[in-house]
Amino acid sequence: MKMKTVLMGAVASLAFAPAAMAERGSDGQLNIIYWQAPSILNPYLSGGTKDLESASMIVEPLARYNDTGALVPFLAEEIPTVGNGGVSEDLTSITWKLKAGLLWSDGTPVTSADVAFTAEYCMNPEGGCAQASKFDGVQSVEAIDDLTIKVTFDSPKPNPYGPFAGAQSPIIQAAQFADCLGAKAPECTDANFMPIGTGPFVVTDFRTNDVIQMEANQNYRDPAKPAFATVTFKGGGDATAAGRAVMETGEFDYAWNMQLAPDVLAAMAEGGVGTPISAFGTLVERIEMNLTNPSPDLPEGERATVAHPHPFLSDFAVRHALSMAIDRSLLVEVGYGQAGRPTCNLVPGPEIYASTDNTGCLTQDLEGAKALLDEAGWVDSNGDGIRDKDGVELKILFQTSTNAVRQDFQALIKDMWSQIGVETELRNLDASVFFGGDPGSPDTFQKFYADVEMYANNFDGTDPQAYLAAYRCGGEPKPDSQWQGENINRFCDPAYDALIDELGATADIDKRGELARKMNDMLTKETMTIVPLVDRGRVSAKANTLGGVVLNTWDSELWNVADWYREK
Amino acid sequence: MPNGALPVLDVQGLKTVFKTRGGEVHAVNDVSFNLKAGELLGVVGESGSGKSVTMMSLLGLLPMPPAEIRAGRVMFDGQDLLKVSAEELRKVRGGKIGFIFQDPMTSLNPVFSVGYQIAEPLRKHMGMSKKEAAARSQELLELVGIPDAERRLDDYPHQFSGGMRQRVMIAIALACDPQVLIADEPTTALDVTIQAQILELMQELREKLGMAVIWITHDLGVIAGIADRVMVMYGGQVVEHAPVQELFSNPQHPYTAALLKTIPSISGKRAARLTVIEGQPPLVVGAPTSCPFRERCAKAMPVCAVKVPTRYEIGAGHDTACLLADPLEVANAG
Amino acid sequence: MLTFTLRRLLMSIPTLLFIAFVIFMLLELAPGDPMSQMPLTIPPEVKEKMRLALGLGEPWWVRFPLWLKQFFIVEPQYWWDAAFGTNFADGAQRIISFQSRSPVFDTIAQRLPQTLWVVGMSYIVGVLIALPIGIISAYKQYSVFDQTGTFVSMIGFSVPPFFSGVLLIVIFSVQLKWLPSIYDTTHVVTNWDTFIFQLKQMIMPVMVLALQTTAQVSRYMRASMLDNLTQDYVRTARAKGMTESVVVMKHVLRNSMIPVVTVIALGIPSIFGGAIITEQIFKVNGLGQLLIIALQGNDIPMVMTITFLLAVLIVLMNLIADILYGVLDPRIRYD
Amino acid sequence: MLDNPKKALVSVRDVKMHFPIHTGVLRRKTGAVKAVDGITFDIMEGETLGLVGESGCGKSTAGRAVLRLYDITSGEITMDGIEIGSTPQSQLREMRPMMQMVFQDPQASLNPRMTVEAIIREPLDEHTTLTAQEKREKVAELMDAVGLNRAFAKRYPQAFSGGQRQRIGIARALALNPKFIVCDEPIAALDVSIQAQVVNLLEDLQEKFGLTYLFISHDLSMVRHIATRVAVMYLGKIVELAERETLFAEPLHPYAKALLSAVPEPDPALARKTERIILQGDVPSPSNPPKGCNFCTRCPEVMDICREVEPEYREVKPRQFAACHLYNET
Amino acid sequence: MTDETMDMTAKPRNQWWDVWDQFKTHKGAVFGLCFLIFITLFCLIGPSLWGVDPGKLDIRNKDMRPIYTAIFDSGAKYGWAHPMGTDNLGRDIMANIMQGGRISLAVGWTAMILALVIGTTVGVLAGYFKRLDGILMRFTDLVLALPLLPLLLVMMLLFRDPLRAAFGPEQGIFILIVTGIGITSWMHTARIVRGDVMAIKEREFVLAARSIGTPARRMITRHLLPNVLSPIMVSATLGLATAIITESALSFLGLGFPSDFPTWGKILFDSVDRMTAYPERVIWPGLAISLTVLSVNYIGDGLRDALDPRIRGL
Repeated sequence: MKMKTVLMGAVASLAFAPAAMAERGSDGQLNIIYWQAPSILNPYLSGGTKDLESASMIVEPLARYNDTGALVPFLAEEIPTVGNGGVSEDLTSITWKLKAGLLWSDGTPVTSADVAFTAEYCMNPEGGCAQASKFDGVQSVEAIDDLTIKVTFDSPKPNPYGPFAGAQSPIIQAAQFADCLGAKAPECTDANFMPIGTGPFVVTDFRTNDVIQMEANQNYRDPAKPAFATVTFKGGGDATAAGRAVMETGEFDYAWNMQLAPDVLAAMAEGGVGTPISAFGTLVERIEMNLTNPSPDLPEGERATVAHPHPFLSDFAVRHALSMAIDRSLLVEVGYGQAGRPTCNLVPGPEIYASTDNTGCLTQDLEGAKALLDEAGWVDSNGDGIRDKDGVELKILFQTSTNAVRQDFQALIKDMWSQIGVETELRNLDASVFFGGDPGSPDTFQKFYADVEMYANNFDGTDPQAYLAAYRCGGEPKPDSQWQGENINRFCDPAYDALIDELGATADIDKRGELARKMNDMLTKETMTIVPLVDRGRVSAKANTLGGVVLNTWDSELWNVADWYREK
Repeated sequence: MPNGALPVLDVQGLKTVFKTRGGEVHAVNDVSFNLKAGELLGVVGESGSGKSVTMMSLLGLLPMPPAEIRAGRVMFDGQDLLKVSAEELRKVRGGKIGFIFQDPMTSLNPVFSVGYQIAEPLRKHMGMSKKEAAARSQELLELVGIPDAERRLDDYPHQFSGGMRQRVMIAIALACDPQVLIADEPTTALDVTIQAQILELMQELREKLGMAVIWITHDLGVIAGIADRVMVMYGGQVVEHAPVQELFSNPQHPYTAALLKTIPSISGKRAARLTVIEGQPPLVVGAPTSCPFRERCAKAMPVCAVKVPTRYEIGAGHDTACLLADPLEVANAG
Repeated sequence: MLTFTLRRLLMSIPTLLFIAFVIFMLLELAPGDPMSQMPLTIPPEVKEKMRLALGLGEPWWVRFPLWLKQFFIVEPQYWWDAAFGTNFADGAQRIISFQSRSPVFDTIAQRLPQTLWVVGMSYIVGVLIALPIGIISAYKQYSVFDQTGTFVSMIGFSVPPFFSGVLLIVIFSVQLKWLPSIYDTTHVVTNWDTFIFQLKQMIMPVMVLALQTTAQVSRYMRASMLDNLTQDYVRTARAKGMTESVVVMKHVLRNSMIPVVTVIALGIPSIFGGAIITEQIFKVNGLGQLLIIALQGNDIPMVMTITFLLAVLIVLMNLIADILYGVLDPRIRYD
Repeated sequence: MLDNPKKALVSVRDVKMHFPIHTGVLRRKTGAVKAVDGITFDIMEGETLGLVGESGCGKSTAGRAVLRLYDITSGEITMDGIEIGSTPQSQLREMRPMMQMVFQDPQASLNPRMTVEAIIREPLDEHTTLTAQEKREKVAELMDAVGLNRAFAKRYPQAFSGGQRQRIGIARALALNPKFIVCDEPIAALDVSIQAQVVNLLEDLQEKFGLTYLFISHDLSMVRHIATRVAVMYLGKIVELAERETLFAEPLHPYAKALLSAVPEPDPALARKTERIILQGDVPSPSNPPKGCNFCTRCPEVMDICREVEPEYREVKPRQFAACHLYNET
Repeated sequence: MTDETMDMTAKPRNQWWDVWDQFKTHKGAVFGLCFLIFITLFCLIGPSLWGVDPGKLDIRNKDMRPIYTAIFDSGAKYGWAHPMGTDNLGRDIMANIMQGGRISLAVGWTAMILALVIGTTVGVLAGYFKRLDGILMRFTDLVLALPLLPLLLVMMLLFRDPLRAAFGPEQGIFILIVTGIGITSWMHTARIVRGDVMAIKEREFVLAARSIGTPARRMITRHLLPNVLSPIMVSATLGLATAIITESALSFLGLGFPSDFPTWGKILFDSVDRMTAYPERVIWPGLAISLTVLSVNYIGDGLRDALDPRIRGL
């Protein structure tokens, strides 16, 4: 990691603090609306974005990612690196130092014991910790002294910033959660709803799935912050209503994740009270090709398993033609506008990991696609308008979750594919089922009982290692693994597996970047296993009077809420 | 028979029609009669003969539309009931003229206590307080022979037997000491032994209270027992009108005569076969142009089809609407 | 009446137990998983652990009796303890929501005020509007008022709330800026101004919902009035010299209300769950919204408890409707 | 009865029809409406037995029980020599053509959604294998027989007047050439001028087809006209049964006397002369009949024994049966 | 009825003619019937006349306004090729309204018929057989208490694949949705029918049929069912309206038809976001739903009056 840029970023973000703001609580009330309502404020019991982000106003990690994806210290004095000695040379331990004089919102001091407790809390096997993967490979967390914590890993960790960095693993107070370890975790309703934290705000009232009332933390480390005295954090409804409340009626100051069609968003912005803001991260809307046969004629247990390759998607030409036929700019125009850009990459950022020469798919090429199919022997031999070969018709079942933009995409792609002689049947599934992972349900994205499916995915933080490692041979969901697994396409290439292993052992940032780009190209350009469509940015909306907002896709959007203020 | 007494109610030329899809049904056609103080006028007729409609027309109880009173004059208490205001008419209804209906099962409101329903007209017409009305209601119940009246005031209609319910109806009708009581088939729905009870009660009450009564029925037997004068209706018209003895002994209209014959006697000689009036009672659509009984009449003449009979006086207080009695026709025939 | 009530209550116990079982199995068979709302970045094995921590590792024949025990024994104990300071519950596990990890009943209790205020008020408003419309429509059958009332109530019945609600918001919140588009559930009425605010934020959801209630209840009222206006006792009342207002508003109305009151009672359960769409549109986070979020999040304990409470309410309201029938109509005695 | 030259077509022995009353939380049987509480009589071939009584006395129930439209509580019913008191309904179906019924309310007893033809044809559909043409022919014959114009076969009952509807009901009853017809108040709902038409028709048909009638009515004068013998019912029991002339001339039972005297006479002179026996009070509830004689609560000639002991129903005078303590032999 | 003198001379009439005569006097009902016929024809025959594929994307011609906008806004983008305009993906709105109407009406009719069949069966059985009454009514309570959403999800899970295999994807989901709506909306019909059957069972003509020896099966088909027809017809009209609305609510909750399968409810829901900019997109489907429901309700009103013998009598 380039520590220099990281540190520069931190300084830059701190410099945002406006000079005008002098007094804590002087700007009165702040209204935030999230159209998904937070149900709990303990990030360790819920991985939901709405829960993580609302909690980020209250509990804080040692370090956060800023809007450029760089780590900036929050509770920590500085970011430990190999360079400053914070990370051991063999990459097996990291040592954090807390800022001195930090206080919990109840006035008690923050110590390294709290940090150690946090690890203990999440690593308890019975607790069902949602962030357990952050603590993967952690051997021990020791409090060296009141302000020093040492995390030891069982093997070298090129990226040791899993625990205690980012919105997913904030520090919780040992005193408050002492009786909530393991199986008792869910019983501590008070603690889960009103955690004591170090963040700029303190919960005064929490109504699950509805609304959170907060007030400024009187023990916040910066005496001039936050500018707002109270916060109402409303949840529920839909993105349209939230956008309307910020940009048209002005009832709210900040609305999260405006998943709206660009023309709708633009129309709202004409309201003049608020503006949409956007930023890009690693979220890629993509089409996944099923390399195995999902036919319902196959016996249960063999359907969509590697035992049966896909009748036509196993042919690279078909996959390639399908990708070529898609007009990505049109999709962006219809579905995302300024909140999206066409991409051919699975890993669109950070810059160092993003493949630059993989741009072949950006222009639609219907003729090319047709030629490709003709060449590969896929022609319409029976005159029904659908290409076929050896009795196999190019009929595709295309599934995705229920969502307005995805449905528009489906319709557009169906249309594009029909132009190259491919028939598409659309199916949209309730998101809770589609992403539910229930092994008993045929409709999960893991089971992939369809030919292609569309969804978006990204990786945590800035490091794509785990993300790319998912496509290992044998990592596919299958009956033996209760249909769990992240290799959705059932991709298998020993050469790719070798790259995974190499990446796991490489610490050099440039080398890592090169490997990741290579892997990205293998999955996309070279095999068309994954057909990325849109690099989806995050669009939120803020009131014109709200200042200090820096949209951040690498951490919680509310990461710098302490710096927000009312423009006079 | 209180002959010579002044009429309390005088009806002249009453005409009521119903507008239906099939046309205008002339339910009451030029009906005239009067009622003298203290007498009991029996009105006999089959269903559809217009007897109930006549009485309801008097007090504006018909739903309008579809009903419409085309003509007539109803003099009561010095005013024409067809012309007075709705409010005046309401004072008459239940106050000066009481009404008893045929079916005591459905004519009482099922959700109000009997005491409440009796007290209602008392409070409205006599301005009684709740307490006074309750006391009077109890008296009335006792008057109509309901045992244990005080307790039963709070009972609901369904807790009474049919006969008792009809007594309650009578009590309601009598509540404000009406000058006239109109009883529309009050015993038809009752058993004979109960009917006998009610008839006796009515006679008793009439003696005690001295009101004039119009008694509508289809049962000639009942009429024979209680009426002073009888009016026979058919097809919306009065076909015969006579003092009771006269009517039974000397019926002039073929309908009356036939009707009397069709009824088997309980004590007289048993006929081997019942006399029959063939055919069905008519429904008069459009203004009548002929005798309504013409089609069933054994003595029908050609002229019956083209002329509407009016009521011809044939004796003291006895008239009939039959062309056989028309002096003109008689003269022609003669 | 007492034995009738007792008998019906006794009979409802097996019915309710069976209903509980059917709902449970329905949720059990339904696809979907409480982990579906977790981001895809959380690895499957972590999700599996979380799932186990929720108790989903146990088979249904363990979880169903456990739920029954929690619902019928543990929860009442907690209420008792809370009311009298005893300690019968002794820390026994309550019914815990998968999503919020808090006792389901606490959340339901939190939601009740909104639901009662907005949805309940809309029901009352709807009924209060419906009754006069129904009465006048019937009394003046086929008049202009009747036709208009019918037309308006049918429009109310036929326009989906996700349309009428948004339309109201666009007009009154966005264009005119008179009314807030988002309901503030934390608002407390303490003085005139706060009361006015409460009124302002309630008026749109209440009207959208009331329109539907009005449509249905006024139809029933009209039909029932029409039935009764032709009854013999009406003629009797008129023959007694009663004024039209007494005849209609007392004699006829009292009889006509009998079936309508039961219809109204039977509609009450729908208050608590039926306003899902309207609640969502106006962000009135009441029980309907709670149920739909729980359903989407596969929060089985929450869904189970709410639907079962609704079932209890339905069965209870059926019983109450029957009893009301007996109370209002002296002819009916259930013994 | 033994000296009767005709044989009994229907014989009813101590038939009871109790409708159970269930109350309480567990719906246990706590009582019964004793609608018919032990009645015994014979109906001779070709005769008309009049069954009179006031509403609620159980006469209609008795009529239906005789036809086994109910599953009777106890007793024996013999129909043309066959015991049908406890035959299950499925086997009874085959006996149905022999015994038929004419109902009180010609409006309610005809299905408003069926044409006249369909109504009269229904028994033929159920019990015969005639062709459609034969059935149509038979229906037309029946309509002729009851004096209905065949042209109206395709009309619905609503288009007919009360008297004509009753004729439809009679035609339906006749369709299967029954021997025995229960006429359940067939004229009660008809206009005076129509009643005679229907009664005459019934008499004509009886003569023509040799029918046997059980004629249930509350109209004593009509019963006097049509019946051969008359039974008087009160509160579920027969209190008196006698030849028509005997009963109307010299009734024995105090209830029969009161009933006869209550009938208004359509003759003003007579009506005002006769001294009526006015019964006091109402009929007791059949679910809770009084102890002893059922009539003891209203009987003008009540004795102490009447309130204790139920009187025996027996032949007091030749061919005149009564159940009253006044005629105890001692 | 006393009007036999007239009737006897008139030609024999089926009683349905009387019903029709009475029905004709109800203006609303006649309007409703006309509209229903119009909209049905519009949806059934319309597509073959109009001939534009409702799913055809024409992204260049997206967001076209209906032609009438030309009257007040000359700068609007409109064209005779799309008289009602196009949506945000350039699909022809008129074609979609037609296609959506086909599905909405089909859903309405079939779900209503299904609910009627179930409701009537349960109601008749419960009303006629005293033994079944208790259990069937408790069963009705049970279904009333069932949450529709999980029920639909379970049905989707259990039956979608077999239905899809048997009937194809569109018919499969159609059957599922119709069944879902049908089996959750029969309870009112069942209660009403039960009440009526219990009342009719006491009528003398049923006794008359018993005295003939008519067995239960024919008793139900011949005597009971024809006589409970009027409440059934009335709940049928209400059921049709409710089914159309329920389908649109399902679209709102994301449980409806696939995205390329328009229904009025879905079109309406999808257009709500652009209500201010393109009001026509909500007005057309909204009007279609409302007017259909309205006319069906009016037909129900007219039918109820026409089938009521008391009203028909005079």
